[in-house]
Amino acid sequence: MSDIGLILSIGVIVVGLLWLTIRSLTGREVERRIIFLFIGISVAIPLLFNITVSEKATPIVKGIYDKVENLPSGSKILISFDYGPSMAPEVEPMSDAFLRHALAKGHKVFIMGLWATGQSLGAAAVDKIVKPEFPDKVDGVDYINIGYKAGNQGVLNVIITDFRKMYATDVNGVDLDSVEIFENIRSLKDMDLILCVGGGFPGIKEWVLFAADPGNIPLAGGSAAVATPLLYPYYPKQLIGLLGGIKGAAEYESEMKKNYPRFADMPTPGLNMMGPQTLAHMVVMAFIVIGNLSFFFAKRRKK
Amino acid sequence: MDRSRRISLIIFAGIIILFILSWIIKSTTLLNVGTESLLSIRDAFFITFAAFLTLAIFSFLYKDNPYYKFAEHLFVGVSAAYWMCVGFWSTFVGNFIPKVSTTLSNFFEVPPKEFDIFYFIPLILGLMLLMRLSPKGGWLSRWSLAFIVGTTAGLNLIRYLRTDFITQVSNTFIPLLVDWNGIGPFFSDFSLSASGQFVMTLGNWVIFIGVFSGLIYFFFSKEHKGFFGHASRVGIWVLMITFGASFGYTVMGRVSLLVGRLTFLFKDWLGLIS
Amino acid sequence: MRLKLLFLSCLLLIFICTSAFTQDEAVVADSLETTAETISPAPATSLTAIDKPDDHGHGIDLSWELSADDGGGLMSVMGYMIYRATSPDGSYEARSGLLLNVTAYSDVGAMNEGENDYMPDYTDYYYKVRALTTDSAVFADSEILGPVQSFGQWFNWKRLSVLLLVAGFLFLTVYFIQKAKGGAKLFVRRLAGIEAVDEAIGRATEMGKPILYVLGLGTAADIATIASYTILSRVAKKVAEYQTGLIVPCYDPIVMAIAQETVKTSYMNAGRADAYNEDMVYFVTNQQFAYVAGVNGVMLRDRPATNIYMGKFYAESLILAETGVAAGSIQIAGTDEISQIPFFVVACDYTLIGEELYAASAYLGKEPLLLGSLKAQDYAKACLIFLAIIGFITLMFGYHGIVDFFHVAG
Amino acid sequence: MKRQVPVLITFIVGTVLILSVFFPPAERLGEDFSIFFDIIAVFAFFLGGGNLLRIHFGKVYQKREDWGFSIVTLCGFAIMMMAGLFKLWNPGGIAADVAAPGSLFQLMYDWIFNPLGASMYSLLAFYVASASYRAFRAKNIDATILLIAAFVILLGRTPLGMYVTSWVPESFSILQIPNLAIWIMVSPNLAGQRAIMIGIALGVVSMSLRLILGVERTYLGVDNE
Repeated sequence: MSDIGLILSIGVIVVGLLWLTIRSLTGREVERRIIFLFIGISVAIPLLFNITVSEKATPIVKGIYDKVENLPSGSKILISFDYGPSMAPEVEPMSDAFLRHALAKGHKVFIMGLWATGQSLGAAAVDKIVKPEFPDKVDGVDYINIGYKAGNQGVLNVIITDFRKMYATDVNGVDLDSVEIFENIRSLKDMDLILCVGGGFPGIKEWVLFAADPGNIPLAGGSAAVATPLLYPYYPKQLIGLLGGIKGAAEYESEMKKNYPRFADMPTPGLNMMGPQTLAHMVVMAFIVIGNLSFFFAKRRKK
Repeated sequence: MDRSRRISLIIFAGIIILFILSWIIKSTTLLNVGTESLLSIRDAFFITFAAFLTLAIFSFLYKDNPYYKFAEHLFVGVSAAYWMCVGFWSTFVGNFIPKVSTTLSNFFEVPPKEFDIFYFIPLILGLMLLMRLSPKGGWLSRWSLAFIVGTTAGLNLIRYLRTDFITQVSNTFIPLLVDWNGIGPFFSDFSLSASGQFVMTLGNWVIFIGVFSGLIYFFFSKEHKGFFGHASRVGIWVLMITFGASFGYTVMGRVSLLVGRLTFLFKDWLGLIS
Repeated sequence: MRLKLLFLSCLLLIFICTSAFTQDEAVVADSLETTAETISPAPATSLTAIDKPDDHGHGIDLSWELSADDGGGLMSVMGYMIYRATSPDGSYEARSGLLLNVTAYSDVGAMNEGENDYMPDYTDYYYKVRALTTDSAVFADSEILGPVQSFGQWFNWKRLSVLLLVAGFLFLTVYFIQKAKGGAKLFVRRLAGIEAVDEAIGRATEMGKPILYVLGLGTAADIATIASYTILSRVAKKVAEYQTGLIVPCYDPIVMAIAQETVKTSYMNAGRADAYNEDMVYFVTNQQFAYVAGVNGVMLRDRPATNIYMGKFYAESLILAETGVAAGSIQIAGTDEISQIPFFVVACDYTLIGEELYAASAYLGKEPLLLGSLKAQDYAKACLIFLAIIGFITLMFGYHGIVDFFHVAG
Repeated sequence: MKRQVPVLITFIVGTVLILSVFFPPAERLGEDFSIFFDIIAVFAFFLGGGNLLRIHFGKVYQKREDWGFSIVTLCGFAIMMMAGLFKLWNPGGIAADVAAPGSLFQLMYDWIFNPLGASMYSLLAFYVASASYRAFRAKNIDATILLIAAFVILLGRTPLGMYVTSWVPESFSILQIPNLAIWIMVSPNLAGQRAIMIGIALGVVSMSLRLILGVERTYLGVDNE
């Protein structure tokens, strides 16, 4: 049944695009609402029929994976949730994957956020991943969520010298001086790796400028695709690796699935999302072609 | 009653009916899952409302309409209050109060910190800023604006010089000939990998020429003629590649966002996919 | 030209000199042969400790050489820990976590008395490095080193190159401003985006429609926003003269306050203080997409003839610009947010790219002072290209001075 | 007096902050000033909130077009404000996090603020398509370069790019579309980004100097000299 639906809907897209292409030969433009409609359909269909594609990790993604993998168990990894719900579909798979990987490897995980929204998203990640999947991990011993403080990069400016100047307690109001995980932690410089997940301001760039660079702390991150090209100049010197958009997340997920039997059945939102992506990209490319065709034929006619 | 008005009323009634229908159906499905009855009615309302708001925003793609206007105005009001509350609790109560008053700290139940007289500076500057609201003291607000701009200028000057300028320049010092082993190996491997000398060398040349021709494009006090003209022309091409590439690269992120929204509609609201 | 050469040679000279600066002398401990127990590993050797340079005190830098049994010999050493005491045979406390495969550590304490982990300056400290094995009972201590003191420095030498650059830039700026004040003519190339502004205002007047000016999502802490005020003041002045409408929806309350001030002054300068209306510049909301939703509404309901976007923009850039296209407005944009420039370039009629936005504020006024600073900026670019080429050449001959100059550690 | 004092304040604050970077004893000034800045920003919320209320009450009072929707804004604002300031329905009382799960504040965030923001943001998927349809046309050399770069990257981001060029031998792998896409991202794209970045940095430095020296002062509502 679903196969029939799939073939039917793909058929509709293909026939529709063909019709528009033929129409463009007379130099006619496509109205924007038709483009909107096609984009909507091309994203909805793979989602409804669950089409997936396979991925292989590129070196820039592998860089992070190997770093997390090669740090000795018990290393301190800080994950910063620097995004809001609106960006979450794209970057949440990354923070989820980082969290899972770090905990599975036995690292100590510190969660914080430079975005107000990051605090609750961090807490949600703990509820969604840590508690059900890693029941033996203890809050305050194996992981901690210290939450959000206002001040954007100013926060980094402060905690690079002293956490306690900004953070007195974790999100649950527990004094940082009383938790085991914070015993030998003074500042960001005591972290073995910082993983920033974001895509706006403040985000990875601010982490580079205000933490990794001045403090010489290894930094890697996951970024919304829009900000990723901008971060390439920091790779590989100032950034160990980078997950660019959902494709990066999908690559990281497939790497985890490949190497950890326990993650074979984990949810892979990144991989799942590559189906709609592929179709939507093709539709966009088709419209670029159609646009150029109508442009050329309109110009010819004028001559 | 004219025709268009009647049609919009019919649409309105239809949406109300659909809304209530969805609310009822969603409540029963939630009840079946075992949620507490009052909670399930509440959650069903919220999910339906969120779905309505999502569709209201999407309707803007067709054209401006009252449902978009409703969503827009609601969003403006709610979001303005959201940031004010977060700023109040995290910055004002979290950072400021503990430093200046034990009484207030106790009132807000935050741990008081060592008294710091310097925190009266932002207090005074903040109050000066509010002087705008009085017709006579407006000029006082300029003092705090001046403080803000001074801070901006001072911090940004050093910051950009240190990281964006110095680091980017130092990153541009790349070898213009990568691991030279003779002509043979150089032209034998055109792959994008550490062994692909040719591609790496070519890439470094492109960066080198691209950065400097790009910079020449940004020259303001020289007319773009002769050498400058050619160089800035190359600069524009490099910028065009940059813009095209960045644009193409972004499509993926944007589609992901739509996937997220549609997932909400199909999964959380309609329950079509698991 | 002569001036250019002079300046460059000065710069070159200064940093060649500074690269010859030497650090404080280190206290060096000789390695000590330990009478090793049967399984005890070799200790770390050549321990050195000096005051951490370029800081405000309260820090000591340590370095050592790996134990012979780390990565060789018995292969038994797992890592190191730093111990500190205030007398050679006092009680040593651990100052670090387990350090893996490293040969240096900065022991930094708190600055203020009463704080946890306070580390007073000018106090004698004694250090030892312990090489640890997987068996916690088996380890080897290095020779004790000390006394060492920490103390603060007045100047951060690591940042000297930054200071030199600031000074150089300041010099260039002041020089060209003075020159401009003296009446020298300074050429500035055409900025299409800015010239389009006047034209667009004229068009709006003809159509009897308002102009929408968006300052973007920047806060008052963004230079782009500040550059945008200057353009806004120019637009407001023209608008006042032509008696066209102006709509300035704001994202940040402080930005709103400054924008109100700017527009009001422009109206006064245009002699039309009476036409100024408090509601022209208003606050929408402090949330990105709610703000966009609001501005979109303005575009489709008030139908501005021209939309001007200047300042910091993030993801909303394309939503704004495409809605503007749908509404049929002329659009001029300018931002220094690199990831958003492509969208403006694609969707708007004119775009000021990055630096052009700042230049525009100088260009608009055509005031000698501002133009002087533009000239300085260009000279800085020229110096940079020149230095970089020299850097490449010297790099080929194995001289790293210029490259190091641009490598700021602290 | 009214004009000189603000310019002087900018000058002093800016200079002190610049110098503080080079002198370790003063290094923390930047930190403190950042915190001050945030606190001032909280006061500015009053300005923003006040202005919002004034505009929308004005619309309702004067019964201007769409005044009914202004009531929606005012209600949304009032309810969210009360939920946040009084921590309504907050299970932890006043000491708890303002966005504690279960609080009205969090509920409104989850079910109103969040879906609206995410939906608005996702409109971009549509706009990216309509913009590329309209703008990526081979009108002249510049536009053609823009078009080609975008097209190669788009192809490279899908498995299609791999299928089209999988016949290219490994020693020429740069010509495989996904690799070509990466190369464009890390070479010419990076060069362009870097040129813009360096330019912006210089622009910021120059602009900051103009501000500190008091040459540029439009922001004070004072005309430049």
